[in-house]
Amino acid sequence: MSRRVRMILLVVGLLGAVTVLAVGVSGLPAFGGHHHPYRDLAVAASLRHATANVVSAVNFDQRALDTFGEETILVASVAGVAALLRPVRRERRRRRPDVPVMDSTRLLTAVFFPVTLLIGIDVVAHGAITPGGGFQGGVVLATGIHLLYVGGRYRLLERMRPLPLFEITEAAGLVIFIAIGAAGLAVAGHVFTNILPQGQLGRLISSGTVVLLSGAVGMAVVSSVVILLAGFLDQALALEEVPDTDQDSDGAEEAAR
Amino acid sequence: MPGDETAERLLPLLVIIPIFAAAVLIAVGQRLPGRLVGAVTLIVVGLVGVGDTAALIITWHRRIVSWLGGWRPGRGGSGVGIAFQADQLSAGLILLAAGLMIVALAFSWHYFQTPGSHFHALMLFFLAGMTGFALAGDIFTMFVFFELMGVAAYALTGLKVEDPSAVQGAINFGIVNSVAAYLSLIGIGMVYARTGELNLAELSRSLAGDHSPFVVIAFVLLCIGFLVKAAVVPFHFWLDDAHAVAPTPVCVLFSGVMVELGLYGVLRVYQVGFADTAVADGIGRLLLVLGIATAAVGAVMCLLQRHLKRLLAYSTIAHMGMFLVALSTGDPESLAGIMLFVLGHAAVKGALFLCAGILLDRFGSIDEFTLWGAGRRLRGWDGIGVRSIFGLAALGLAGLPPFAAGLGKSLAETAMSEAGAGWGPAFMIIVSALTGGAVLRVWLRVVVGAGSEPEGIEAEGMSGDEEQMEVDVGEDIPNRMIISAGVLVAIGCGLGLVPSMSAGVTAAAARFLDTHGYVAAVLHGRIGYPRAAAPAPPGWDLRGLLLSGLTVAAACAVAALAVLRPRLPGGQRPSRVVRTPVRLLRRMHSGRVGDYVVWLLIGVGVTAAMLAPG
Amino acid sequence: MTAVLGYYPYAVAGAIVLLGLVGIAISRDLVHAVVCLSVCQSGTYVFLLAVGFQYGGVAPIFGSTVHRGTPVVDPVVQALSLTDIVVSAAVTSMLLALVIQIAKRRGTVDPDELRSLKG
Amino acid sequence: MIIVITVLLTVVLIGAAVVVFTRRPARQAVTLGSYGVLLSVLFVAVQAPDVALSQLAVGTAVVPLMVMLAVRKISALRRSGREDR
Repeated sequence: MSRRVRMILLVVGLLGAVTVLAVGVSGLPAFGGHHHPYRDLAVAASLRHATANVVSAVNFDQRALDTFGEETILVASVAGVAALLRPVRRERRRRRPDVPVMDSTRLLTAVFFPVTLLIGIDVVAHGAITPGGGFQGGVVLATGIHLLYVGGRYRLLERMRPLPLFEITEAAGLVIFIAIGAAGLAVAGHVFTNILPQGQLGRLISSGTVVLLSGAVGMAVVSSVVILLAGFLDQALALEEVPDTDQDSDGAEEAAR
Repeated sequence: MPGDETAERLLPLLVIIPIFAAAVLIAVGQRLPGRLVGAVTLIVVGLVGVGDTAALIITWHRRIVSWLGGWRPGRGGSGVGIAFQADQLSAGLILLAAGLMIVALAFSWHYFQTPGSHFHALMLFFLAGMTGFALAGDIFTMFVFFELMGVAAYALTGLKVEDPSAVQGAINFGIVNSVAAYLSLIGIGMVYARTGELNLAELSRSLAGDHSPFVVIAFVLLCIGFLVKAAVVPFHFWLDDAHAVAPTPVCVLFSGVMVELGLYGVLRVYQVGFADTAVADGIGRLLLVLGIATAAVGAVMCLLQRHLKRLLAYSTIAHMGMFLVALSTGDPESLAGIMLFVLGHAAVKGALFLCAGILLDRFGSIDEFTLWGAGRRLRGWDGIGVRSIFGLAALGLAGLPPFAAGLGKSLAETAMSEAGAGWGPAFMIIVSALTGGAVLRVWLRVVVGAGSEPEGIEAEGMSGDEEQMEVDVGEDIPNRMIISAGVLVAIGCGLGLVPSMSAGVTAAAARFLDTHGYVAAVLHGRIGYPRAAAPAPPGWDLRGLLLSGLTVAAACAVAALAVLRPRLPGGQRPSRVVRTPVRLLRRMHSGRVGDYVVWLLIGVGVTAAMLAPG
Repeated sequence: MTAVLGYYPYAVAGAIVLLGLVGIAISRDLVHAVVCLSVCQSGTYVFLLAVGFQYGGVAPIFGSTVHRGTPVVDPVVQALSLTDIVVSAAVTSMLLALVIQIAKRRGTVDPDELRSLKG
Repeated sequence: MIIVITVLLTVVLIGAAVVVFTRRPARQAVTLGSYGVLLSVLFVAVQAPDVALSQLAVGTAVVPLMVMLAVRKISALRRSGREDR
């Protein structure tokens, strides 16, 4: 298809899509209105289970299956990326990927690294009562670990994240999620039932299994994001193409590690 | 069995068990020997298959409704939870998925040693995604499992990373499907904004009687994702790219069940949520027009291919067109026919893909011309096996009695003529003959070596020719490869011989179309079926046999004509009138993802315009 | 004025989605296309959150300042958006990995130079 | 409130356009990150702190970082490809 034809078709398609969206949107209630029936039900249900953060209650209690599916998508994509980026022939590891970095950056990293980790842990732990939860905290933690890369400490980063271990914790996060769900099946007869005593609204130990599921998700997410970023970092920094074909076997051996 | 809720409790496990197994494989699979990983995967899928069978048996008598976490709706019938609902159709589809996956895993026993446990973990995620999608009774949950199915499918498509076109097919697939999924999500948001509900059964109540244009738009957007999965023209472009390059066992699943699940999504959302709205006025027209376009594009493109897997992919598109056209009448008899057709199609198409895989494995190519006469080089029992399986499956695809595909087609034809669409049988026969003929042509050339050896036609740079990961398995074709393909053909044939088959699918179709039954079951726990009074149609009758025979004869004629005039892949000597549109059609399938997105946008507008009231 | 403003957020969300689609359609670099896809998806978050907003509502987190009677915005769409964001990260990472593989095999990521898929 | 949200929406829309029409992916990683910040601010304004936090972590840190690394890898591949020829 030539460029011109493509642009003409694109404009035609856009006109159609804009019309479709405009007609659809004109049938919606105006922005900011009061009509939110699901909200009313969800808030009531959340308060019944003493979960202060209703978003967490929806995510980990009322619609826990969606969150489970979502975590599964993340883990599946990690498996997919690992399969797609697996070292192929003609690639080998570079010896020293550390790049020189300014001292100020190093210092900043040294300060921010522990702070980020603490924030991440805090966000995971308080997911039921304040904004946040397993997913957000997990990503913050995983990003925090990668500050080391910005700080030029690629070697330290590699030691900080033993990838085989993270593969296990990633899967373990998912398995714990399933185990809690299965406990609901065993005790109350329904998968993902919130079976623990829910305590008092606003306390750290409240909301029953919401905290546990949030923790499990946090665990899976930290590990997934670390493995994902590790895969990309590896591609960008550590792996290089071996130009000559006669080094193939050598390269393959290196890559096989 | 009133009061006994075991099935309700265990239903979600069909999704959870494969995910659990996949997680375990990811954690420890690297340390296990490849054979063990394969065996564990096979056992888990088998377990899920047993569960699916149990669900299918139970749904013969009543629906299974499972509210996750025990969040049942209150008295008024509105709640905050997520529901899973199984009736015969959804249970049958998940059983089909599990069954095809068992065959695919058995076939690929020796494949994929190198990527460790990733292949198996991804297959399990794919199964979980399909199962969750088929069972979900909530539009957002459908979206989540749609995405899970998608993410696993993109990775499986691109798994042969050494083949550049594999990776490219995967990226086209991924981008087009994701775009469509986001449009679906906008549709979900619209429905939610209007009603404040996500559960399909609740939506059924609150959308009933709504005849505004809004409801049409919401339905169209909601269904874009499913239409793309179902490879309906003009949303089909990703399919042949993905099929041409995906590993053979994955193709079996894509063609046999994933594409059909897209169609299932459209039907389910329409039947439960939108059957009593403005959408109902135009849905028949929409399915008819899209179906005819899909069948035409699929059949023509199918005839033009010489890359076997791509040819089979287009034949899947053509079959999807037939499904849509037959369903446009909207009566339970044609749905029953299509259900059987889908089953039969999955079996024979799967067998054909496996034969393509065997050829690829033997000769390192699946190009129709380079492989001319290659089938004669297969010696002994193996050769006889492959030759006969390929041939039988090709005839089965064309509708040879007693294959289930043929029975389904003939049931659908009868239903269409009874519904007043007298041209229906002719249409079905033509499309079946063209696609079946294309496959038979390949069989004649490759396996029998009929016609003269194609000369002067350079081996075009074909994608998927070099499938390095489909590893060398030694001198002989492993028995399990032939047995897997043979089992599929036998099943495809056997299903058409089961005497109560057509009665069974007719009952299942009526129950699927029973919106009130669905709503009552999900919201109020009345899970029993109403007493069915519909007369069961006969299985094979004389008319069906005659029409099927005609189809098969026509397919053979198409194939023979093509082989005897070997100048072009399609076999015809085209005049300019034919050549120009064909060239245009070929150019539309450009392999460039930007173009596909443009077609998708146009498709959105066209779909909405066709559904618009008045 | 308010009638127009009442639909402005939805219009913006729709426009972001379409912008992303246009970006993919005209893209000359697959990385660019993947980034545009994530822009496209960000339109869906804006749409969902706009659907759940209520004037005068606060974040749905109860505690010392927010009591049972206080109006809150819709938590359900926020939960849906969270799911959506994770899906976005997953899909983007997968597609980027595929693009890297294409670059490895072909040495280019320009869709116009990558025509080979078609026989 | 209505004015704040309207202004923020407009800014986000412009941000999206900037990201889409930044043709060079290396620059796009930066604009995408900034766009992520804008989105997070908008989400805070519509009372969605949970989503804002996620968006900040994913949209501003993780995804742009992956894009940056992918671009870096691809340009390295292009360079080595050119040397080969």
